[in-house]
Amino acid sequence: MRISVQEDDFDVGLEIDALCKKQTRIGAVTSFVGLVRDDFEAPIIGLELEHYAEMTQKALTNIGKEALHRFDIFDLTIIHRFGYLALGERIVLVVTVGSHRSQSFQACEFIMDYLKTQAPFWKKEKTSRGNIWVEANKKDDTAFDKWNLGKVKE
Amino acid sequence: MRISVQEDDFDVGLEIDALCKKQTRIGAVTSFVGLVRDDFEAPIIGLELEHYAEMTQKALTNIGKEALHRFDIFDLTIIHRFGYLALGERIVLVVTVGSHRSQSFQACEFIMDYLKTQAPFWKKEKTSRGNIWVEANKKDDTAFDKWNLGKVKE
Amino acid sequence: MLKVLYFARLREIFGIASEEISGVPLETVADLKEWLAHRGEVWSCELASDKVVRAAINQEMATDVDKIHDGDEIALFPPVTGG
Amino acid sequence: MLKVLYFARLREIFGIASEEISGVPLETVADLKEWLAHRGEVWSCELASDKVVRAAINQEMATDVDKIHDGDEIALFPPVTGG
Repeated sequence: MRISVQEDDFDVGLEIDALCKKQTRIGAVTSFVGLVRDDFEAPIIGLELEHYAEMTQKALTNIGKEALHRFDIFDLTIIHRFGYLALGERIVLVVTVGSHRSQSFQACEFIMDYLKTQAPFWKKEKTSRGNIWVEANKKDDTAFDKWNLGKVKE
Repeated sequence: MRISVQEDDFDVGLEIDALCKKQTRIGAVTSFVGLVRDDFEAPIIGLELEHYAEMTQKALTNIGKEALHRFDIFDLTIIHRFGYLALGERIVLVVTVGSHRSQSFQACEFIMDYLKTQAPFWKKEKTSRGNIWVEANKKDDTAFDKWNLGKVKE
Repeated sequence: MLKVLYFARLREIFGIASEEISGVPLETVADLKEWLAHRGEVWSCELASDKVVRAAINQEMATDVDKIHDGDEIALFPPVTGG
Repeated sequence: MLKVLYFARLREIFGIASEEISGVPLETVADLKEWLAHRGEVWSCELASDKVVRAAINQEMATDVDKIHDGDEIALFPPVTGG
């Protein structure tokens, strides 16, 4: 399990390759990348990502462990950036590897849903109309809650 | 939409970047890579991927169009290889990009589930005990069928 | 005239990848399978048993009841296993 | 003694990132919020209104009813928005 909280960008291809090279039973690799995206309401120049430095590594590690426990996957990588990120830049990467696709897809989405409500990061958007703290999205709570309705291990 | 049926390997990082660079509204990028994996029963040396060349491009294009129709995503890439692939080599890549993660995850899994039962590729495993045509997996039919229970567009 | 293609296990067992069939009145994919099965041996074993054989008509997935027409390209193959 | 940290909007509005609080009998996260709200103005506006304020105790997510103890590091912050 590789967990990294960092200012620097990451290389998606290299991260995926590094995780896959560890063993030959891996048949399915799911990855998710989150980007700083443009909004329709206020054009975004970039965003400042604040985090609770003493807690983020610990929170992401807990989420990773929970994913390894719940799903039939071999390994995973979570990288989350902080600091100033311009429009289009990568924010987060999650990679999950396993024998079969269904479990690797589920584990990847689970990690993102957990991270969205459980990892202490806050986005402040820099827009042409000023700087705005991003409001939490109710959809994220719903997405998080669905994983607690039942365990998904096959 | 980029669809490619090819013998050569592909570069996951480059493919993801190429798809993301097209516009700034992309916030979510889901990708799936399928690899030639080892089996517990017979150690695999590699596999020969046969395909129905006149049909594969058409079949993958249809699947891609259906994904763009069903899900709230902007664009996608599907690459599928044929020919001889050694253990650990990449077989297939699917990348989906959209504003939000839920739809990009669903579109990516949908494409893989469709492709597994609708695209004319056949695997023959080269193992230490001889060459064996891979049998279709009933799980793949179930995975395919679930998408026809109801449309998923939000 | 029909162009008939075979893939994967069927191609190997039948020993041919494609053939042209003409002068036979065949209305559906099922008719074609039944007609081919009459060749006996491996043909009947593969096409007239409980083995699942999929079909495509002009590069589109088809089922046993789908109609076939003169000039069509019909492919017969085992369930696909790509991805 | 409690170490209390503030993040994001709270850090900006309160004008401090952390402080140490001692000599006050506080049993739960809710007690701490209520005690801070008594400072008035922005404190009561942020902590005693219907705004959602999350908490962590020693770097673990916590709820209002969770107990706090001498030496704990308590963080107060808006719902997270990473990912």
